[in-house]
Amino acid sequence: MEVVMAVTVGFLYAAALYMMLRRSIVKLVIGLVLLSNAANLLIFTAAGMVRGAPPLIYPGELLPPGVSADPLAQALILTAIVIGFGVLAFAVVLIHRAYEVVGADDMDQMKDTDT
Amino acid sequence: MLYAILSTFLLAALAPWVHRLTGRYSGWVLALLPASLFVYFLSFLPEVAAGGTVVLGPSAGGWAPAWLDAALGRMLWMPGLEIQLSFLVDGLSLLFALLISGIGFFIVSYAGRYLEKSRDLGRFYVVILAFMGSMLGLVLADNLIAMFIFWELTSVTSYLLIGYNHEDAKARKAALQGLIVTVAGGLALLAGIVMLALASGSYELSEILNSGDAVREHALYLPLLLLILLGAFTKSAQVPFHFWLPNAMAAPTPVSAYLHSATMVKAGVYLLARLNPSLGGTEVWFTLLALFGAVTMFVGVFLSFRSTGIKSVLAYSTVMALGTLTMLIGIGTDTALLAAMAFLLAHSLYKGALFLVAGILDHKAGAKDFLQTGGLRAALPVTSAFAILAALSMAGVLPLFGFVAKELMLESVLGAPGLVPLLALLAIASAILGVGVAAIVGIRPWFGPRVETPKTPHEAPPALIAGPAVLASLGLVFGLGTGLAEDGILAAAAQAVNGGVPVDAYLALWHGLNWPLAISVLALVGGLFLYSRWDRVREQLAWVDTASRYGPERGYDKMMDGIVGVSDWQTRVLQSGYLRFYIMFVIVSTALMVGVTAQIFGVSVGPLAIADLRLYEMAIVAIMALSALYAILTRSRLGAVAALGSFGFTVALVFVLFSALDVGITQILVETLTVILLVLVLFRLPGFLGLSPWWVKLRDATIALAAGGMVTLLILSTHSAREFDSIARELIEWSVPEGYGRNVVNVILVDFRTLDTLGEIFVLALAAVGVYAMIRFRAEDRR
Amino acid sequence: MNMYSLILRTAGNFLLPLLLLFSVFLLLRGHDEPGGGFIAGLVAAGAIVLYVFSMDIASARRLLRVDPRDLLGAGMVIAVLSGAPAAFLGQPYFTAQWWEFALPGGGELKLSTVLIFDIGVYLVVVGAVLTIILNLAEAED
Amino acid sequence: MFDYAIFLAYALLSLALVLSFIRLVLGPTLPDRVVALELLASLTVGFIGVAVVATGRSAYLDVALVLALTAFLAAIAFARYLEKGGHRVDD
Amino acid sequence: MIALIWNIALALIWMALTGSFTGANLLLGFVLGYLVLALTLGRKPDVRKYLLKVPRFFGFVGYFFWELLLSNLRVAYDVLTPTHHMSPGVIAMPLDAETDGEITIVANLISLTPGTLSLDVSSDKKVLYIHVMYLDDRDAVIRSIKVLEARALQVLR
Amino acid sequence: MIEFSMIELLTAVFLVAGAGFMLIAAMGLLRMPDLLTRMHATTKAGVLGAGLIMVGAAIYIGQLTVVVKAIAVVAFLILTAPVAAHAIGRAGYFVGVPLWSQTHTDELKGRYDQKTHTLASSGEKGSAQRDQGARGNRSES
Amino acid sequence: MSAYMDALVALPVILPLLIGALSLALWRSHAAQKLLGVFGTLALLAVSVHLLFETWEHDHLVMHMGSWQAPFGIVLVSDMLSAIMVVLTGIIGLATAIYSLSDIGSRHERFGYYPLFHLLLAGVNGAFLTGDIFNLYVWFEVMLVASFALLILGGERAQMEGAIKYVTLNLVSSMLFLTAIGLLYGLTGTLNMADIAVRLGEVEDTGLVTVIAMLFMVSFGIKAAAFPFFFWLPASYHTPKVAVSALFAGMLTKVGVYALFRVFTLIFNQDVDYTHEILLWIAMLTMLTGVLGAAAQFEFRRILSFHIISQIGYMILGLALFTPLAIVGGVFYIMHHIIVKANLFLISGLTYQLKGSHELKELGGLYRSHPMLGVLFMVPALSLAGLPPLSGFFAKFIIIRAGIEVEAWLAVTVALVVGLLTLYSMVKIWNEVFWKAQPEPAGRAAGSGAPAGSLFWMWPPIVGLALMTVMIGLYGQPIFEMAELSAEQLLDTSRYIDAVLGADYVESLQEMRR
Ligand code: NA
Ligand code: NA
Repeated sequence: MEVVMAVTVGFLYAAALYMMLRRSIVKLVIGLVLLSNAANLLIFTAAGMVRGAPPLIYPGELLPPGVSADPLAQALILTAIVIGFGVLAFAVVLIHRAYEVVGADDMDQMKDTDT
Repeated sequence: MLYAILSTFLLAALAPWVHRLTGRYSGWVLALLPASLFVYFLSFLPEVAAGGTVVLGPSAGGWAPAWLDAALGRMLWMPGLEIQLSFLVDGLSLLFALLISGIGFFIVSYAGRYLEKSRDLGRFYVVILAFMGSMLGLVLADNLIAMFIFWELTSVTSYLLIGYNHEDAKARKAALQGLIVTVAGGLALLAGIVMLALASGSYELSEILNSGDAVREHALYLPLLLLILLGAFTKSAQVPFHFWLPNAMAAPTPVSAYLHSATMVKAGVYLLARLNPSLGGTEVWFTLLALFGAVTMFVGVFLSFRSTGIKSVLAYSTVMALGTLTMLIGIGTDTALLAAMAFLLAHSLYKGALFLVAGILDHKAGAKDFLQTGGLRAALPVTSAFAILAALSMAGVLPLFGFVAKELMLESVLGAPGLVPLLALLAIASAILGVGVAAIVGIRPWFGPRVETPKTPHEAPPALIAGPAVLASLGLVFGLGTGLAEDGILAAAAQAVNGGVPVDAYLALWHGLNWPLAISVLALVGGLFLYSRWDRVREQLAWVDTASRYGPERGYDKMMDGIVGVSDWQTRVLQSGYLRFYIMFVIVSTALMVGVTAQIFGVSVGPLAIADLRLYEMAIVAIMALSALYAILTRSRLGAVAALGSFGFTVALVFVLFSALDVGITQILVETLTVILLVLVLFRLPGFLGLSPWWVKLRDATIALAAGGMVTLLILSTHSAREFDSIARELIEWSVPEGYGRNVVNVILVDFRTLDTLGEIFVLALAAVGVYAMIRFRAEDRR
Repeated sequence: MNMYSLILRTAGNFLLPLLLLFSVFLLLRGHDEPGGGFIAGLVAAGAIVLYVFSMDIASARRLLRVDPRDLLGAGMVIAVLSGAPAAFLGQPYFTAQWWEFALPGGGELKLSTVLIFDIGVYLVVVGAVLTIILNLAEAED
Repeated sequence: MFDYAIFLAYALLSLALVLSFIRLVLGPTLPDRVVALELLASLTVGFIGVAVVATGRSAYLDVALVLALTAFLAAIAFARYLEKGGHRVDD
Repeated sequence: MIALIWNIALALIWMALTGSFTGANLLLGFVLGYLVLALTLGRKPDVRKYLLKVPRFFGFVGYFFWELLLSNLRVAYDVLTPTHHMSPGVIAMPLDAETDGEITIVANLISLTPGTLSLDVSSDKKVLYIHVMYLDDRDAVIRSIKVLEARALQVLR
Repeated sequence: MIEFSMIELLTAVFLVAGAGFMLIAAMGLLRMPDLLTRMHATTKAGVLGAGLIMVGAAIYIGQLTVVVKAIAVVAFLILTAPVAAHAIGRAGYFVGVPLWSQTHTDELKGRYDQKTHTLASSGEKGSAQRDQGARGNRSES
Repeated sequence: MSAYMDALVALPVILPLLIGALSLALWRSHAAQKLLGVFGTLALLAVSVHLLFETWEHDHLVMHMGSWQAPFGIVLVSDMLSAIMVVLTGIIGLATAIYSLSDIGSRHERFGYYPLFHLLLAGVNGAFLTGDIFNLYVWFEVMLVASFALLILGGERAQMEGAIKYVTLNLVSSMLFLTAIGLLYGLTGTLNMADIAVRLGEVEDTGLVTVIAMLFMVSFGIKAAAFPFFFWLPASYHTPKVAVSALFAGMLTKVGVYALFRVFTLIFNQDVDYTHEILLWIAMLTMLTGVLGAAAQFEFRRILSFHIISQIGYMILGLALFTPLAIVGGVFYIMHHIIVKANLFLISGLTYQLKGSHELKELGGLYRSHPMLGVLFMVPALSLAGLPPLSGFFAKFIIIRAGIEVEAWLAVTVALVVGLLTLYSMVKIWNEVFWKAQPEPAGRAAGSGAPAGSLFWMWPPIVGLALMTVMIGLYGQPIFEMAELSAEQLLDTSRYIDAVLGADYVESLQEMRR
């Protein structure tokens, strides 16, 4: 499964980066969403994927039955998802505001600040 | 010694208050410090004159309490880097110290009067005293880095002095030019001295001077020599770096007098003399110094002769003197070294005097140009007398000290170890022109028909005359009593330059009838002849103006423009303002770095396990990928959002099917909230625009796919290279007994890795505050 | 500003307490089963968001009684301070403290700094999401 | 044999997933896409239900629980967007 | 409503008495509580109403799921066959339900049952607009919907 | 075939039936001619399909907590799905998503006032035509 | 380790977190926020200084968060480098907190300036102290989101445009970082940096490790604003409130530099010849492009912003040369630069308040009217240019000396030339802002409308930081010794590893190999 996921994740990175190279700020946002998901899936894939073995322990037991999936990777992804959401919320509103201020969905009209 | 140096800086810091307290006498009051320093330095004279060398460690104070010595010694500066305030007092450094403090006395007292009406006088004192302290530090330091520190301090303080009239754009430009040129050289010097220390194994001059052979044989000798020369040449205005010096005349006259007579510009000469035992004596040393020195000498005096501005004439003649000194040090024979020291002294005296006279002409007659002057002898009797005396020394007329020095110089040139014809030719030409320049200075303002000066001329007060008087007179005193100077300090100085070996040469007013004397006579006659046709010669030399437009100064200007031009261009190219180019830069760089590295190190993918594929999982993953694809291809904004929703659900499904339940739940919730957020925001955002032509899209897609491919490669190779068990094993084992929780992921989040979670909720909170601020600011602005 | 839909309004009123109750359930059992402060917080925030959509923002704010930013601040303070008891007991910060109380009827109640921390997380998540959504929704009007 | 039943269920759901996605792409209007998205959420619940059987672990139901209770919020948001006049041709 | 609370309270008391806090025991407690209520307070009107409601509720649930199944089979037929047999339309149905809660529940139930989908309620809460898939006979459709409404209201009131 | 236990058989039936209904829902979504008819397919078949699968899961695991959870899932779906359907259907209708050409009756037409957001109960009161309102929206872009 | 030490290591993170949280909880009271601002940062500085001295004495202080043994929980580790950075955070935090009293209006206070401010400090300190790579990511995000929000306080167009670039590029960096962490975790199965170092030490095929190192290099390079990833910095740093600019200029990019120092000494030391050669080129190009970027600018803060980049190059150069002395130089440079650059921004803010403009064209006459400010500007400006005897000289000197010792001629040349061009820019500012007469018409007539008295709190931080610059110049030996000890610790990774993991664990790791 990791092979398929590796290819898919690579594709997601490509899709995200492609979107971020567009002029439209709305597309930039979509690129950010994809990128953050892609990174989470990368961690998931890199840590190894296990079917049907959630790291949950039955009451009264000390260990989960059999081999369990990597809970640490899951915790990391969970953290990354929430952080990603926070950052995305900020970015989305920022773009919203920038659009209001600049009045165009075109990143090319936001280049005067630099020089 | 430490306290001597520090006291100047301390007084500099206090100068504005002293100025406020003492009012119009502030010049005299503050001049007490250089005077007492002069006396203090004199106290070293007996030992030094006897050929002795005094090395003072960083904590060697003397009269101060021992704890203070120790504390200051520790503080200044950085033992870990072998930077310390140690001092070396020998003939050379003492000669300079005496000149700096001695002339400094006159400068400070003179300035108190000269700038009496300036409201910046208080600040001027600060800088001039700091400059004096720096100069003293520079010539007395034993530690190379300490010397360099003072070296750069002189650059900075002189920058402030040159830019004294800072509301004048010309002054600012000249100050900047001087600073850039000298600091540029200084940086070369820094590299040079670090290499010198590396070659000699020490940062202490007293040791470096004894390891000359090691240095000369070191592989780094040539580069370090070139770097140090670059430092010295820029500071001492050798061709082709001479252009900054005349521009520096924008400074008030006392500053010019100080900078050009004994201090700033001579620092380079000092450095050459100082390092002569260590670096000198080689073919390349001789060739470079003698050539650059001789050419500078000639160019200086030539330009001097064709100038008419009073300070300009004097400034270019300083360039000549600096060239002469460099040449002499390069020649390096005993005679030459003694000549160098004698010429140094003579020049300091007459040039200091003449600059101060120039100040008087400006101050009391309003004249800034020789063409504005003439026949002023009657109006300024005392001034003119000493001016003429100084000019005579400059011309090298018997029995003034200038004559002694010039004779010895000519003798050295004739006895040089090579290049004699060329050097002699330049020396003779310079001597002739030099007399001409001296004539301009010594005759033009004072004799001949009276020319109306901008202001009605008045004789100067004692504070202004004291300097020229004493300095010019000393030229006569030392000329008549050559032994006074020689035994007092010059022999010791030459000995120091000669690496501690006494020089086999002596000073005399009368060396007998010899070639140098003949040349002197020729020079006098020729010089006076040239002076008599000064106006016509200047006319014929008008082409020089055109030529100098293509000179080194133009090079400097071009370079500065070039830097700004390159900067402009670079900013346009790199900092273009287009976010997508920035992103592209980052992606391409990353892909290249990763790709090339993977290629170089032969990173490969291990055997791929594709046996466990399941159809429904493939379908889910495919829909995931297709959702992403649709999100990027659709022209419908909310279609893209809906696609993100479907993407999110399939991602959640992957998480859930592969055992990440908490993650799956979070993904679903976050995805839902993201969709809500986007829907709320898109309400006001415009539709997608098809802004890019097909080839741009193709290019971007290629870049993106290359980067994505790199990611795939990395995941696969990481997957096949894994060698260790995850620490998760322990976390699972500890979850129930230690963490009291059966959901291992949650136990990790709230217990094993609390800090992550803590940070994460703070991220969320910060984002919320940020959003709040953005929206509220907007709302308030609308109101 | 609501959608003027009676059905949605009524359903929203009904679903709100259900979702909130569900979120508390997720919070309290998160240490043993899927759930926890985040998930619970997100569900609670979702409940209020639903209320915003079915009623209006002003009603949602009235319902909350406190400004979401107060929830944010309180949650942050609680989360940070939940690590403090350990420090006072001479242990490294955030070392979990567990207190067990026997309940009448044989049950027992486990209280811990870990739970307190999770409550802090819950509050921050609710506060943050609501601050964002409410303000955004208001700005849109 | 039981595995085949599970496989069949998965397969049917996968096919449903694909079909819903096609509608999401085809639209043609935003509400059509939202309806497709809603069905995707329900399908996710279905997948999870099958997974419970396939793995024998009931904890998966918790995911379905959350999904069932919150996924409709997105649809409500879209509906609100439409009602408030955000709807345009390029949606 | 009081009766329902009583029933739940009885279930909880049962759990406390038995000392077993499991879902199964709660359900058992609830059933026992219902029986106890029926035996003791069965004649009081409000309790009686409650007691009747419980079987009606389960009856309604059965009816409802049956209708749901039927509606799906009909849709399935239409979906799976190549031609559409529909004759859709939007109708206005006068409401018997009065309170917001009743209206909402009725409307949602209508959405979940055969070929009908509630679109909206008029502002005066008198009429429910319904999209009907097989609108061959408007009155028949309304009649069948009314049956559903009535059964639901029976449980609710 | 023989290794099917009773539980497994029941489970398999429910799972496959549920999945089948969900597939039908998806097919309906794809094949039906307009928004409202598509919603008929998804709302009912979606809930039923998911519900059947949940029943299958509950039967298979057989524990009470699982049964309760499965019932809760179905109940939540029943609670939320029609609300969402109502919201989307209503919104879609009012913004002018076209109805299938063979829709022969529309008693809602013309009864919604875009300005006051009131929906009349009989034919006379409506002021704005549905199609006008829709066109008014579209012309914004 | 004693409970006291544990608390000491954690406090630089926990304290600002708590104060930030309290500031948010007390968001209605501006006075309380201001008080918390000044006294909170004062306390932070005190704690940090104490931590520095304890670290100096005990080499490494390790705190196991939640009592979970490393590498299973998260550790906070204070070595010299971390402790130094934390102290610098305290200094800059206090300086900007005081400055903010005059610079930050009630509008900004209302919209969360103080909570954001403290949480930024917390994020920065968390990044400096954490011994866990994922936790580093988390602190990076805390810091970043705080900086995002601070950047847009004000809501002007330039801020929005700048912020979009800042946010986007930093998010790209974060995603790269996350990607790299994911891969590293996949490879090693651990997150503790010491543990990663140990495990990577066992890996025979280092190629993949070096490839992953590239991702870290880019990610941190973006944060550090190194070439060719610096674009976000000049696009944004001149847009927020000056106190914010100063805080950013002082601390933010240095976190990236710190991270580079940390991972490219502790973790990625497999193919030093290769990785550090790349760093060398990055360093040189960063220096050059940064300083050239500044030459064409005529806006006070833009010039300063570009110079941040060029100065970052020096720090990276210290790392790239990878000799003990070079690392000393790098660390020294960081210390010097944070103080100096923050101060220059503070001064730019004061000139803005006095003259109402950041444009050199519209400024002038300050030497006449405020000679003291001239002196205060000269100190950091010349220090930045590396002129003796100020702090910058010693910083540059060490690096140049280190470069000469390993005969990295090109790097030394670049370092020297860039020093000169830096001087050019600083003198340009001096000429235009101070020496030149006030041009007519004056910028915005009488400053930004703030009454003169309200500027009072801008002075103490400027004076304080200038004094520090001078002090480092005159008495740099302690600073040098600190830098020397940091370099020693950074290069002898076994000290760090043993302190974090204990020698026993390192041995037992052999068994964990698959
Ligand atoms: Na976490
Ligand atoms: Na910075």
